[in-house]
Amino acid sequence: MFTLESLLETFQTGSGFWNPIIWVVAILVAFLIAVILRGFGNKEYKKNTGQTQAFLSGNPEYEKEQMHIKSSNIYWGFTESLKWVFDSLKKMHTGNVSDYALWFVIVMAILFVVLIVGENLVGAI
Amino acid sequence: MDFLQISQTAMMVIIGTIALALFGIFFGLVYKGIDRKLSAHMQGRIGPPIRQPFRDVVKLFTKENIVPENAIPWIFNLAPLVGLVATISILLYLPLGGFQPLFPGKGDLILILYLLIIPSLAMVIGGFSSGSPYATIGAQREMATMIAYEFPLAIIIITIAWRLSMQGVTNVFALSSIAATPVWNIAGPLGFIGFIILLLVLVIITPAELSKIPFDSPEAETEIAGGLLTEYSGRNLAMFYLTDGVKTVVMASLIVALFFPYNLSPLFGLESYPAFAVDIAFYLAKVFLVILFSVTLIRVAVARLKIDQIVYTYWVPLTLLSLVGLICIMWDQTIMANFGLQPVFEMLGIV
Amino acid sequence: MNVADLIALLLQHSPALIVAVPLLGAFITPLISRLNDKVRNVFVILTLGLTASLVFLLASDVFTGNIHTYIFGSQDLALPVVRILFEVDAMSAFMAIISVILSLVAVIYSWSFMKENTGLDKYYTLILLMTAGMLGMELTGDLFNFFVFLEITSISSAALVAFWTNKAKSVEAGFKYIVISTIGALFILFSIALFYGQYNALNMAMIASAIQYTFLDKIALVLLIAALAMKAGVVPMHMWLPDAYGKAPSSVTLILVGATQASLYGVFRVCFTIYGGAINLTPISVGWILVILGIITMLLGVAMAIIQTDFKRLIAFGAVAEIGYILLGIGTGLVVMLNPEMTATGLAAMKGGIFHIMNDALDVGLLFLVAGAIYYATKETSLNKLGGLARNMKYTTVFFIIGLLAISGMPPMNGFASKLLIYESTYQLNPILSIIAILSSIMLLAVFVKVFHAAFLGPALPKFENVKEVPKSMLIAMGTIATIIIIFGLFPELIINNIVEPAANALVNYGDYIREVIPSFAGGV
Amino acid sequence: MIFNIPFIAVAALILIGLYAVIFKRNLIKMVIGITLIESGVNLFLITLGYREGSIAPIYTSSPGGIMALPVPQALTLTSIVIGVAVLALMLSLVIHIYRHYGTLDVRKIGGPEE
Repeated sequence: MFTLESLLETFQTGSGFWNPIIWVVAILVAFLIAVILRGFGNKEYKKNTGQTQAFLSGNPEYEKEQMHIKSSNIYWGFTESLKWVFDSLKKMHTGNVSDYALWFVIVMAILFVVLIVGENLVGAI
Repeated sequence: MDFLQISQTAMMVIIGTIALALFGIFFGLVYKGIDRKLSAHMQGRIGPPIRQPFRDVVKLFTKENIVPENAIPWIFNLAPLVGLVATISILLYLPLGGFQPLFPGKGDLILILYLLIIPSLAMVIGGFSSGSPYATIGAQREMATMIAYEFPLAIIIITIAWRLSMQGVTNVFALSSIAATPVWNIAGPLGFIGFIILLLVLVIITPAELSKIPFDSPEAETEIAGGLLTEYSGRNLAMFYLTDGVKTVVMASLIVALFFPYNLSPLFGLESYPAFAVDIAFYLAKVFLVILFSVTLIRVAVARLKIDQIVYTYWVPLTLLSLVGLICIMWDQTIMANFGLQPVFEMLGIV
Repeated sequence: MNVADLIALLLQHSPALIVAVPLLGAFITPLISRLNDKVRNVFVILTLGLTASLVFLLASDVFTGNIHTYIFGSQDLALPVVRILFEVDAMSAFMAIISVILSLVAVIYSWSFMKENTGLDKYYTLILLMTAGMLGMELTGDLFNFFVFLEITSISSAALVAFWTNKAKSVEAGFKYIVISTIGALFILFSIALFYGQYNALNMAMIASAIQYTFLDKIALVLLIAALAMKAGVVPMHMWLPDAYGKAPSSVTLILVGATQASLYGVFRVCFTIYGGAINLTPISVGWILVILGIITMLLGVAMAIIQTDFKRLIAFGAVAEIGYILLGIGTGLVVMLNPEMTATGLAAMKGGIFHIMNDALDVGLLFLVAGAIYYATKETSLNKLGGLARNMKYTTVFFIIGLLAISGMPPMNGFASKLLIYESTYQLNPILSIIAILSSIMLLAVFVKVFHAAFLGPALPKFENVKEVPKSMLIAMGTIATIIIIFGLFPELIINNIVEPAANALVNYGDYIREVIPSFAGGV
Repeated sequence: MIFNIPFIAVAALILIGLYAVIFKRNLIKMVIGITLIESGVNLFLITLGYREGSIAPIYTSSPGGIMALPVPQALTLTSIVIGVAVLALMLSLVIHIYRHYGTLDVRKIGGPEE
């Protein structure tokens, strides 16, 4: 079962393929190249000076809490341009267990219509 | 598969990766120089010499490599490396210079799609990990841009694969089979329009993939001071610089491989070394043309978009456009096969 | 008696033992708890370890193509219903492996995670009961028995969700969960009654061999799909899931993932096996229903995840989206099942879907464990209040990165392999399906990158200065899952060929499942 | 027609139960609704096993006549036992909810997250 060959096999999907081992080897080699290349660079900087302060266009740094952008502000551009989608989604999640049961009944009704009424319609056509 | 074969493959991977890395970095910087020179001329400036990007890299290597105190050092330093490494690994699967990919049966289009995410992801994580508000804003914008352009990009890739599978091609996600069956050869008139639309959309996606104007709001120097690169300097910044160069080559090669996989050598009936030389030259010219249209021209011609405008542009007009392309191609397959121009041509005796 | 005989004997009785061991262990736990807490923990881990080794023993045999049956009651198969039958095919074994791995990891994790709580004897009893229930659901070949195990799982998991009774939200989530589960289970019971009234049988294979697809069968199908899909958290009936996942202790959430997937297994068992004989009688394919539900689940789950600010609730919505992938893959397999031109596509989609069940459990599970670790270290789950923890918790950060890459399907993690299979097969049914699948996957990446930023990156916050790395048992639990993720990612072909493909074949070749009980059955080849 | 009455009762019980779960605001009433659904399903099971003029299936040597089907009765018993467990759990959770929120109004205890 666990021969060397089976470990190196290419993963076939029928329309494509992917060989993780070759990729990993290539990544390791490329990583080595990148590290060597990076090694040519200057690795020094002056610790604990003004250099290491966060850049705020010359303004003094805020408190640490304020320097950390809150997660609800992340992806503003994305949520802003699709605002109507997210607003209606939020409205859908009421947190009320009756609504959960109602959705169940609705889905049952839809499935009923699709599978039984729809089927008869298709049969009629 | 015995030990000899395995070691042969391993050697091929190692040497191939080294060669491709050098190739990608060199031409990435060359094209960057050409791009800068051309855009300067378009704006009526003289512009830097073409070897300027090389000098830039050397300059960055001599600068101090500052790790800000708010950053998490190991992630901050690792991110630029990961980006460069992932970008180089894409070159393994792309047909470059008119040749087959180095590993034709080992990776496909979806893999390339995913590997293309990694450099952007590395920039995002690098930006987040630098602990600066500017960088954070830039990073989250980059991520939003990424979600935005990935929608039309997925449509393009899946459409091409679907069309090929209808043609009875096997392994439709392999770039080698796409190169063997260029889309223009199998498309009817309606499909031709569809593929033109998809090409157009892909050309517009490229600047966003490379964070170029008008989709460079993650880096927007004028408003958020370089965005996710704010805190990067020295050799870390140089790594991102190189990544950008290699990624330009990768994106252009991808467009070439998807839409223009033709070679000149069969036309002239060349073989062996002259054929290689002609093909490589032709490939470099194609890459140059793609970069000219999708990077240089667009970035000179238009101004930067706001981040919500970017998301809107990609999710509404461009997605609809590429869906139109998809529908054209689907119709081409179903309708045109029966009632299209092909029967007309046959009647006229052209085919 | 030598070892080989012993193993053969164990193998023969393993379907019963797999359920009996945790069930008995559950009732012994309170007694052992009297002795010593450590002894109890060791006992629970050993019990589940024994169960796990039995599952692996059974699975290793089942994956070679044998279907195991185990009869409780009358051995005379001519008598109609006076027995309960366990029937284990590759799909059941595959699900059992997932459940047992999750439970085992969860109890290891609980050792430190739940240490400061009281009432732990009840906690471990309920966990063992829940494991027994899940395994029973997956191994049983009898519909009513399925219902009973479903209820055992629901009751124990609802009690576990509400385990932190001092928190209002936890109790509330537990109440919602039990209400929803009970309603679902009652409709399942109703449809079982419909089957019984028509075919005078409770055994899945017997029903499947006799099914006529009458009007009542259609109603039963609607009820079963709706109820089991609700228990699996399919949109738009998913809303209990973020509540329950988000408010339960993390170790419980990990097993809840398994319980959800056991319900999902129920959906597939119903669609493929019970209605397998009737599949050519339906003009509107049930497969398309699953595919469309999958697409909606994927999109809505990921869209909701993007705007969440609570760590565990966000992961829960991610888990909802992942369920969409499973439904998409397996639904595609069901749609094209009768189309001889697309057999390869269907099988690839099925393999992708089934592999994704395992990957979903591991990836989501790992992320929940990380969320639990963060809660343990900081007593905080709101993403708006976290930050800079990568300095204090290096290992946890690495595990989170692995989970992030895996859930968003980045190479070379396991999620990539299964998603690749799904993308590269569903596009033949309709290109839009793969496009949406790719898009959701990118959005999942964005969602978890946001979490990464919010919790781990950024400046060192003064309030978290003294936060330390979590204890070893939690790291071991997370490390185990992370290792499995990486191994699955690096050797996908090996896993697919040896584990996933038999399971996919078991679903597709439903005739074999029926023939194991009714040898004269002719269909399903 | 007369034999359909149990089935009509089943439908009525289930629908009333669903109505209570969906539209009633009081948690206790919702729990009652769930037990109503359960009774409906149990009644359905029992009805399936009934034969006109039959006797209870408890004799080893039957006094004569046909027996009702024993299996549905076994199923119903199991279902009732499970139902009791669920009911107990639900009610205990309701007690906890009342302790935390001071109300049993489903709209006041729920509410979207954050």
